[in-house]
Amino acid sequence: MTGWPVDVAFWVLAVGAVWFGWRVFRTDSMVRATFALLVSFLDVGAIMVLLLAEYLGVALFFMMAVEMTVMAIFMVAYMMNPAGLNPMQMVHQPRVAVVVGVLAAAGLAAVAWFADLPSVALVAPQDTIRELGLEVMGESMILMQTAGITLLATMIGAVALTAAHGRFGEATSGSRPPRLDPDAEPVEQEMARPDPHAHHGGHG
Amino acid sequence: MTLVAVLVVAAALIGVGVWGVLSQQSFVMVMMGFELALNGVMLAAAGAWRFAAGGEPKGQVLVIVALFVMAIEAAIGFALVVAVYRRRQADTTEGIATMER
Amino acid sequence: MTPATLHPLLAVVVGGLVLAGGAVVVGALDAVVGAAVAGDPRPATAGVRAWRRVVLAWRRPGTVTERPDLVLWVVAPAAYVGVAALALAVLPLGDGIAIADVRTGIVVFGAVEVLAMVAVFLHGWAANSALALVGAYRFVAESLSFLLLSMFVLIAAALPAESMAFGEIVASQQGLWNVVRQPLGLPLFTVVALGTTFWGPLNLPDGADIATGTSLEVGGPAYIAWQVARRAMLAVYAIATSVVFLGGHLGPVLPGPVWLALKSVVVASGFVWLGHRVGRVPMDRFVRVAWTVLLPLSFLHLAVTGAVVLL
Amino acid sequence: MLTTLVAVPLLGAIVLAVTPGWPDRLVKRAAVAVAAVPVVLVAVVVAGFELDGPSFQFVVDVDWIPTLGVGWRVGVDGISLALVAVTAVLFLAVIAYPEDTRGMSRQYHGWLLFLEAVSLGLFVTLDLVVFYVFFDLSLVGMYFLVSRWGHQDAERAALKFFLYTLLGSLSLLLGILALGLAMDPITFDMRAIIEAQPLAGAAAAGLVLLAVLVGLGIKTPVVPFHTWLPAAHVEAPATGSAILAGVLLKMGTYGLIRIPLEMMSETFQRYAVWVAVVAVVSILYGALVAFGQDDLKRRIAYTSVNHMGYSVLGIAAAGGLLAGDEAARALALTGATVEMVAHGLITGSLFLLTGSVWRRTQEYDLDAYGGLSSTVPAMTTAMVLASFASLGLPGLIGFVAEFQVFVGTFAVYPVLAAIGLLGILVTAALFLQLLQRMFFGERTTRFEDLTDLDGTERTVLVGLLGLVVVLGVAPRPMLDLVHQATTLVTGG
Amino acid sequence: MIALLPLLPAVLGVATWASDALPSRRRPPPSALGVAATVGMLLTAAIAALVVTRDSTAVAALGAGLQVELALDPTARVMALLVPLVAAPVVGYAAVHEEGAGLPRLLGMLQLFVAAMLLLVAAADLLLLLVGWELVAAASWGLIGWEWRDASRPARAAHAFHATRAGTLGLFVAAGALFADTGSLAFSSVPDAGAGTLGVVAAGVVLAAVSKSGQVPFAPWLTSAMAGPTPASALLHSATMVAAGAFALARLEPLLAPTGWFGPVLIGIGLTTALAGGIVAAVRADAKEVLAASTSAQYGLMLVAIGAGHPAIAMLHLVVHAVFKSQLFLSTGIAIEAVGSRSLGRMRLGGHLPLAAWVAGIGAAALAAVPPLGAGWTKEEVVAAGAASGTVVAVLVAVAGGLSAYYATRLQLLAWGGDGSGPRQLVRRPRRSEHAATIALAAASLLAGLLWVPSLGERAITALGGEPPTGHAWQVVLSLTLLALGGYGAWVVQQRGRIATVASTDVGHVADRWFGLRDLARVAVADPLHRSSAALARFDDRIVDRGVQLAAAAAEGASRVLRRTAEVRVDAVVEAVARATTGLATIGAGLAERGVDAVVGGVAVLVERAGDDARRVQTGLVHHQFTVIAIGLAVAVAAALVGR
Repeated sequence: MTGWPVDVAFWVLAVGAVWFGWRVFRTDSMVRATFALLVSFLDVGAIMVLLLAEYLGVALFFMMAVEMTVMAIFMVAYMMNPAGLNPMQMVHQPRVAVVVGVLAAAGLAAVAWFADLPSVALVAPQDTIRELGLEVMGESMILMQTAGITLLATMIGAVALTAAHGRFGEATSGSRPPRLDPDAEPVEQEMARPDPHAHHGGHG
Repeated sequence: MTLVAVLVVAAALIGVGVWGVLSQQSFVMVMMGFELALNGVMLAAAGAWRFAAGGEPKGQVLVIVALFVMAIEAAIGFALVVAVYRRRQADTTEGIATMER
Repeated sequence: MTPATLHPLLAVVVGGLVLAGGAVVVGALDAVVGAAVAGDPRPATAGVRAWRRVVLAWRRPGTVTERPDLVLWVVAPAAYVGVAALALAVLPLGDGIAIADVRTGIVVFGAVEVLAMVAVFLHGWAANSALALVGAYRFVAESLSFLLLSMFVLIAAALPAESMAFGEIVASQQGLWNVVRQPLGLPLFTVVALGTTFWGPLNLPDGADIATGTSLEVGGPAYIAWQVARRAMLAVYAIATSVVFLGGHLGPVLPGPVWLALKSVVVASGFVWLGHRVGRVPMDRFVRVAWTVLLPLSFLHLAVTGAVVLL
Repeated sequence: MLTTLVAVPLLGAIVLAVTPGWPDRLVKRAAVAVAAVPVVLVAVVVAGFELDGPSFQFVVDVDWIPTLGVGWRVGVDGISLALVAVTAVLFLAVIAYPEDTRGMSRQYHGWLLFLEAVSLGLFVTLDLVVFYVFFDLSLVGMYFLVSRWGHQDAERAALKFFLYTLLGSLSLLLGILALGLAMDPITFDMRAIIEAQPLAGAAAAGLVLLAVLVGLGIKTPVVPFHTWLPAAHVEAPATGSAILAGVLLKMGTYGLIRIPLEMMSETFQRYAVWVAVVAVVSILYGALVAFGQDDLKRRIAYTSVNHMGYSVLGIAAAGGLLAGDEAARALALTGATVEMVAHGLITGSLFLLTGSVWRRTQEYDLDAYGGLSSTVPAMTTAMVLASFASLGLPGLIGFVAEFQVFVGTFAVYPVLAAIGLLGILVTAALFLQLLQRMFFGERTTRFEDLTDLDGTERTVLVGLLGLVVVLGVAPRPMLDLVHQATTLVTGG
Repeated sequence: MIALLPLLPAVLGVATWASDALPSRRRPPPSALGVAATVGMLLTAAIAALVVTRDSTAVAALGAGLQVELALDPTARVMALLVPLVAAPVVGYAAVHEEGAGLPRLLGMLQLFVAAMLLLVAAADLLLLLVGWELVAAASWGLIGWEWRDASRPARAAHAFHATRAGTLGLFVAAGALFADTGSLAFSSVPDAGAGTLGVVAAGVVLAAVSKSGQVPFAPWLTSAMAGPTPASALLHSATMVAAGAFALARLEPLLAPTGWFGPVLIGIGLTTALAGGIVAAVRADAKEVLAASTSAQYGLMLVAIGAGHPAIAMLHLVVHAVFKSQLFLSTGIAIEAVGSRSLGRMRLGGHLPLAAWVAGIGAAALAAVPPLGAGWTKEEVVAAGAASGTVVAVLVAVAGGLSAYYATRLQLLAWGGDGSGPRQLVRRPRRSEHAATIALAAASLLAGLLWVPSLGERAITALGGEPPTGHAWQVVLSLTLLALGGYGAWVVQQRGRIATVASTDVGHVADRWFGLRDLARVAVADPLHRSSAALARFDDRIVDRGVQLAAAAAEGASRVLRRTAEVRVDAVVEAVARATTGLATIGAGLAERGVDAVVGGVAVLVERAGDDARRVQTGLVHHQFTVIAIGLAVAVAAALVGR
């Protein structure tokens, strides 16, 4: 795909991607933030489609939509006012962050700009998807196998980490109620156990 | 739409991601920062594949690898969030200053 | 076969027509079949009577909740319709007639299902109301449990075609329709269809037990829009089903689009009939069945198909 | 065929691993039954092996990672077949041998079978990567065997053994990678590499050789890399020691034949004389240090250093020339291989015997014993036989090996061979003294009522020592088998 | 056929030994065992005769390009006949002489001993020779250590084993050299070997033979081998173990002679041993050890003959020596049992056991080489042979003969002297069969006297493939004179009554200890070996291993130090600087005017801030660590760019 429509589309999507990426951290509503991130991903996916990496682009849609939905649920679960009903600011070292971020972007951009990168254009049109498939099922098989194993390990690990009951008893054992003000030492009492006959008090 | 253009966009995404990672207190937000940065990485990879590698299939594989990384990061990340919340009742980076030792 | 595409403008027109018409037809079918099931002596007229209910709904005001997320509230139905359109775009409507029969058709379709999930979630979230949010959560849980399933089914369909493009899939059914070649496919895909459109037995997010869930707080035009979007999506799924399993536009004598329309109508009526005949499945039971029975089943289906293709 | 050979014990191990609640006796019987299968299979293979056939036979070749040229390739030549045979036999013996499993009979036998599978796999594989994988897995198995069923200080010894030999195997890995990557296209197929001699004349060949030699030298072990050996042996359970000495050490020498000698012959030839020197040092040093030990098990452990030294010497001699003296070099290599077999059987039985002693007395200190031969005649006979075999008495397999090694080496390194001979003298001294201190002289009152070897122990030892005698008196079949390969290797 | 030669006694031996394992009631009585063993030996002798007549050979491929060959040359034929014939009476004697639990073991091992020896004899290549060689040594180890309850005996057995094994190394070397040169181990391939190889082979064989035949410097092991039971000693000294050395030399002499030094060396060693052994035998107070020393001396004579190029004569001497020496041992055994001690001082049994005394007398006469006994003739031949390679040799041989006459007489007088100074009554009277054995052997050595018949002697030599040396009258005269002198001297000394106590004098003491040879062996070999091995063992534990441990410890320590510096030092330093500077600032405030003050203060503030920031790195807060990581990456990239 070439021609001015593509360029226009690209820049629109590019700006969109960055803009929404920025919005992610500037909105109060966590859910909005999440879906802003999703939009950013979708933009990138679309750019990939423009880049003739259709499969990757669409796959990116697919994956990120799922992931962001889950992320949104986590937001609702773990963030105070996910809906951003009242304004709030949960940031630290803002200046450092901005500086570093800008530096990173600038540095990378500079590299992209000044480095003399090879330019071997894709001889379009060719069936990139078929190639990818052959690649994945052939040369890069070992890579895929490895990734598969790794993902399996990830699942197991995630389950192990999140399981409420582990080999070593309750997941909450040894956990402590939140400190009410940042400087106070944590209260030395156990969380309330799910099991009924835990007669020492405290609440989680 | 040139390689440089794509890479610059990618750089911007990464920059924003880094900024988010460094500035946000909440774990989940930090993770989102990472995701954004990885997003830029993938874009860069795709661009490189398209313009600099002449459509060499391995380039796409690279992107897929980035996808894997992101998936794993998300899964383990969320798992850790849950675990840390269970153990330490903490949902912000300040909440686990005890990593010092 | 080279990806067939209509001229952009034509595409917009066709797409709009198909969606709107599909929505209307589905609505009518729903009313008629419903009446027939209910033992109405003159079911045919039920379609007409249905309009009255639409008008009523239009008049019904929506509740105003505290600080709803208006943007998302508006975006949600639009997104839902949008993805429906996207899905429609990759489906071949006749021999060489398609809005964009891309090579990654089934992947796009999968993406559509996921984005539909997002849309529904947003719809439930935006209202800033408990039951609506419950509905949203329910839908996420529900669709997470049939997403993989749908991908497997579609991949299985793509295997004999050796392509992910729906055009090829249709072409591959020249001799034998997938509904015969892959007996498990159609039932499983039906589950997906009903799930994505949270129709009938799988109408969990908008279920009556949570006071019509995600669409609890909306009323009037917004409600109409939402319901229309659902019906449009069901229509799209009907088309997709007939494309994937019933040989799409293939057929003697009549031109392709007509065949496709006929098949789609049949499928759609089948869907709505199910919607009226089968009672709603409790949430937990559906999720359990989906993960423990349907998913392995679909995997088996995929494996068998793959084996068949290889042999 | 060979794949089954590896698979059967592995399956056995898995089954044992996943089926809790079997009674111990059943577990043992099952393990023995499983371990008997490879012996049968090996017998079949030996029977079907064509002496005038190609170098590698019973070859199976399945691609695994084509891009890296890694594959499941199995096949045996005379050398590896001999080792496979002794491995199978020894494992059967060890598994059948009574040992205090501390109520973990299932895990114990499971690990043993796992080790058997790994060892067999290592000897039959024709792929360097697979070879390396098995090489490391053997460490894992051994580690658990030692640390779980060892004596008081087992944990430390096991860890030391593990880290030390792991270090070695890492160094080996470098060499292997260098070899495989030097191939074009990349492949780790031993046959291909042997064919191509990829590093011949390469600048880095010396370094690669060094890496490989260090890796294998630690495993073998040769002085000065041997210090993990006594520690591991003393703490290991007797059966573990038997496996460690009888099978695992062979991996080092076997690798020495396969990789440096066969795949880098040109480079190896350049440095062979130094290998030979190290071997001679090991022979003498091992013997002398063994002589200095008052701990029964340490003494036997150090003799391993000495005996492996013979083997290494033979290998070095075989690689010492690129052409000429084929007969002698083939003889030396045959001797080296037979030495591995011999050492496997002999030291295996010696360690099993120490196990019997330990289970009766919980005492390894030689001075604590004396005059046992009146109370435990059978044990005495077995010990005397094994000791004489180990000190190279003619008519027992040890002599066959040593004679060939020395006679063969003499053609290449006469002086070194002559010096190494002194080792035989010291070995004789240390074993005779061992017998004298344990079994002869005044009977110590402390062990008045020792029970003699029981039925199982007798059967197993009769089996092993029977082989020692039979192969010592009529070595023809074994020698023909091994010689077929060694002549091909040495270009005779 | 020829394979049966070693095989039969081996099987018999194993069977005999195995009978030990039978339950006691089914165990055969000693007499039965003895008879069986004797018959077995005679059977073996018959087979040997068959083999000799049929002259059968056997070749077997051992695989790996090695092959073994059994064949008898004239020299070997003699041995093949001699060994079982001598063994037969010995085993019979043993069965009655040594009662005790271990009898089956003893008889079994004796027969295995014979088997090994026969294998050695029949060997036609270095490999089999080596095999037999080692097996003989092993068997002797078992025999010497037979009474293992006395810890010293196994030790002495080990001594014997080591001494001979040291020689075995020579055979290893010889085999290696031969194979390297000719690719074969057969004796027949020795002539094809190059001069250098031949030298190595010869040296190896000589070393082996010298050690085996108890020659200087290995001689002492023979005396320590006396720890074994009498029959074992009898066999060991006469026809099996010790004979192996002389036999091997005799058999290989034609092949090895071409190396110029072969003969002279043998003559040198032989003479030295003959004289030294003679002296030792002349002073020893232990009956068996006297005989042991005499054995060394006699084999010395054989070596001389071989060295002089007359292996045939050496073999003849070996045969007669085997006969009378085994007989002497058996007789001495009777004496020892009779008085319950091995010390010559206690015996004088002539009065009690006249028969035994007379029989022993025959043996002693043979040992003294008194004509007309066969031994005398062979010794004369040795003298003649020696003369061929130098008058001095002949003279020295004659002197050795004189010595032998001396100690033979001494032994006879002390052990069997007729005067009444013997013990009151005997601990144990000899049995009839013991007498039978000794008498049989004595008869044999009397029979050997036929050798004096010129034609017979000549034929014996030629039958062995040698030609008789040309002797001169003066040699005979000289040797007979010396002989007479020796005998007379012994008698005179005995009259003075000091004969038993010579060993207590200084010179006698030295001689008694084999002129320090035994101490030499201990000081030069055994002790260093033990000490070095112990030292090495310690070295191995302390140093070699320590190297590894040290490395590990070092790594661990380094890491710990690094961590501490990272965590503590940085903070501490920064804070210290900060505090110092603030201090400076406050001081400065008092003294300096505002500008300086401001500057200093500013610096102080800056440094404090720096200190704080530096410490923030250690907060352990995730986002701080991220920041550091990011900065670090940036630095790395920059470095990469710059360094490009």
